[in-house]
Amino acid sequence: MSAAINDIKLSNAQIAWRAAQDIEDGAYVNLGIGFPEMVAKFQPAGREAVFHTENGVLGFGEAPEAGEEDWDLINAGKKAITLKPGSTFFHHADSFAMVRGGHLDVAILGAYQVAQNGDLANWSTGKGGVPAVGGAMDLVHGAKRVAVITDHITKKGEPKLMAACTMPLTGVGCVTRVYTSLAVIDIEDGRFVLREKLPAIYFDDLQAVTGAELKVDGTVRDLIVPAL
Amino acid sequence: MSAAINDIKLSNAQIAWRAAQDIEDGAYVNLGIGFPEMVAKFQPAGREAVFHTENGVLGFGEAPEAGEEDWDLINAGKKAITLKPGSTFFHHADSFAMVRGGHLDVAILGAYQVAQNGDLANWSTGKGGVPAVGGAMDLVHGAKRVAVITDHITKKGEPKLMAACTMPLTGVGCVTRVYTSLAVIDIEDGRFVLREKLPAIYFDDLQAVTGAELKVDGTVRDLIVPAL
Amino acid sequence: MDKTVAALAEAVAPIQDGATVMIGGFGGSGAPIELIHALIDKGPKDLTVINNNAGNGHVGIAAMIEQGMVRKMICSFPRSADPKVFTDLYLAGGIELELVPQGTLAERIRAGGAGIPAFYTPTSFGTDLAKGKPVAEFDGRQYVQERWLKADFALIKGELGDPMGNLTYRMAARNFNPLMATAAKHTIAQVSRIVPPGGIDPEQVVTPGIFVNSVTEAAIPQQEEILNRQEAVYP
Amino acid sequence: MDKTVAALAEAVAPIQDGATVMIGGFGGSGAPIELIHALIDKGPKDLTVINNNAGNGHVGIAAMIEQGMVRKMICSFPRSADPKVFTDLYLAGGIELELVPQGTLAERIRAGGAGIPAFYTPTSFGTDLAKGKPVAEFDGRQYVQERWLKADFALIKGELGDPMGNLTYRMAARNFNPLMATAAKHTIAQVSRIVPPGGIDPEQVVTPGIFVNSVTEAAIPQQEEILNRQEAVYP
Repeated sequence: MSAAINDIKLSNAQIAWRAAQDIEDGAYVNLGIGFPEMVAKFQPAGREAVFHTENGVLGFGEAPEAGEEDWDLINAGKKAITLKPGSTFFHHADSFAMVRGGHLDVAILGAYQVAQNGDLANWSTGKGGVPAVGGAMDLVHGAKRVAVITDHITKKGEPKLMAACTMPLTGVGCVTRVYTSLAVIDIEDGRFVLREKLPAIYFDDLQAVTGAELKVDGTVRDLIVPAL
Repeated sequence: MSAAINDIKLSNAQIAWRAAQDIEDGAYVNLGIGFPEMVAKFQPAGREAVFHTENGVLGFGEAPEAGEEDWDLINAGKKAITLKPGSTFFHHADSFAMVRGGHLDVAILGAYQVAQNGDLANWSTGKGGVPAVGGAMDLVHGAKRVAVITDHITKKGEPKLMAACTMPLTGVGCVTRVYTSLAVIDIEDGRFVLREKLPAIYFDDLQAVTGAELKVDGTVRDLIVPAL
Repeated sequence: MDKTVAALAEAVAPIQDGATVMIGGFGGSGAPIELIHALIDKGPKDLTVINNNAGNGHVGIAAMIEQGMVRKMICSFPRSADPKVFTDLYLAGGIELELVPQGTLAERIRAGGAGIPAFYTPTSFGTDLAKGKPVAEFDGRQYVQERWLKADFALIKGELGDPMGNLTYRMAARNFNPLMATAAKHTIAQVSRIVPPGGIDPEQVVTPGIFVNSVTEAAIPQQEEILNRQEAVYP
Repeated sequence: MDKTVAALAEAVAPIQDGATVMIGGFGGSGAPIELIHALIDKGPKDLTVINNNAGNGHVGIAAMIEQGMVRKMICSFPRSADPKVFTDLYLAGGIELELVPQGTLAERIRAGGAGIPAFYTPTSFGTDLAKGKPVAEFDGRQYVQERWLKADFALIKGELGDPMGNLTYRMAARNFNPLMATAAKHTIAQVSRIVPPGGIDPEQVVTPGIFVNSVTEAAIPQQEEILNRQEAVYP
């Protein structure tokens, strides 16, 4: 079945596209380093979010052309960025005041595992090496809405949506929505609630690759995204 | 004896002058509202302190000419001030970070009572009315050196330097030096230590108007100030 | 994104009876007089007002108190050149007062904006103002635990503002304004001039727009100090 | 008052073995490379270094580690494009690591500068990084108690500086620099240009001089990112 899932599942760009559709015009948004950064590219026409990067910039734009980088102007992933009119700079304490103080509308992060109670594990596999946490633990307790974008299963085919996380936690009960390569799932009252799934996957097959019960509460819509 | 003391005692300007002699060049200094503000006028030649006002200005200068006031540019006493080159503005949290974080070299405050253990009472007589505290409780726990300038006795002739304060405290064990109208007294190990006294007053007479024992530790110098 | 609002009345329209309202300024410096007077025109009652002071003369916060709009003041210094309105009402038992040391007031507001529910400060330890508050020892010194302070609304005064809500302040009028902007659910700014996005150098913005909900222009703002010298009365 | 110091070597001269040193910057942005390299020339050992990261390539903090100067790193993200120097030493047990969430790191430093010995944050509650720390409930939510962070020295990078120690920063190079300036006993700043007192608009000063002990000019500062693309090695 895993093979079939790999045939139908959404690409990272498509997952990012779907997450972008839920961001309102004028929302203040922090995108995690790496894959979540793609969300910025897929804002619906007519909507413009204001992007926050925890190293102290609000309202930044796209990457500059190669060779045009100013290395004093970077994002949390240490990639060069550009400014849009109305952007601002501030120090790290003010930046995390925005985060911790509940001023961001949305934070979108990657995940190793998400549990049905909203616990998130995305900073350490717990297997040694050099641990690094960055701003993830702050972001999950700050934004009004904490969403995860992730493959539905690991490369080995194991569930990433779990009854309980087995890896070290980033935050407790913090995630409210998960955009996966197969489905859109809300976390409500300690349960995964299925909101959308790919038309090509049966509910039972989706349940089989999910580590906890998928509750259905109302219509499950088709998860339809453009080719990207 | 009270009458005699009133004949010889220093004026407020003279007390302020004496306090000003202990402020080093380049010191960061906060002067309490009212009488302590006079200290700024008496900096010794060749020394220039940087004055802090808790409403968010560092490095301010003298009052402007009447009619030249800008009411966005005031001190903690709500009096109009002027700027000197190198002055800066900041918000109240940053201002009290300077205070509480130990960045000021000296704070000079008035007092209702000072106790031999360094307790200060200067915000409330405890007799009702409208209480008001301002920044006094912050200042006494912030500056590296907290000094008091005060008449040695009340208008009724009662001691202001006490075994223990009877009025509501501003801070516990915070004062390290008291400049009075009769003497300069350090607070060390819970005792008043007499450093200087007016040549015209006998030690016993000074002790008689002081509410706790005056310890002598080394030379007691003459307190000599210019006519002001 | 356009957070500008044309009329002062529209800006303060969301403020209802019973709201907690932070009001910027230290004395008259940085006091958003036009917003306060627009709020008096609207007339909500039973407000809790957070400001360093408790008004002066018969304009601004003093006028709010005089109009019977304020149930409680949270402030550090309810004395001034002419604090008669507050003083008389307070001594008559007609208004509550929570007295907070000035630096603690600033830090509690900052904590409210920064998601810090409590912190420890040396300020007020051993005094009447620490009564009933938890204390703790760190590194051999005693500290008082203080809680964050938040509000439903903040009325603040800036110098420049843009449609994103970015603000600058004029000289010492900065004081509590940038802190209060962060600690209210809904922050309303009056500014002397609205400039286009990008009209404020990103490095000179003091309050980033994320903290601001609406911006209204009051081009030549009144100064409480001058109004009081003119013995002005509002309304 | 003149806090300017002519030579980088003179600026870092007070830093001795065993010192705790905050170093500004987020990755290469805002990293005071010239001061760090001057410190490598001096060569104190057994340092505790506080920075968001743990160096990259073979310059800056990575070079300090490579030279055996660092006993312990306090940081949030000791990974980077090329963190080999730290990684190898850490995995070999040759360097200690205290891992702190980035916002908590910033707030602990701010608390150190602001005289707040401890505060509560939701960050890290229920995670391995909260182990052993006091927790408390406020308004029905759980929080972790964190302690202030202070240092003997801070090495920071500004854009403009004046003889009073007033500083501005360039774009996102601000990051941890203004915070660290407040939290060290002795703060050493390198700036791209020293201007006379009054040469910075008082409203545009980001770090008031009260937090700064010395200012040195490094007119065309090096960027760690560019040095690493050139595969530079220091010394």
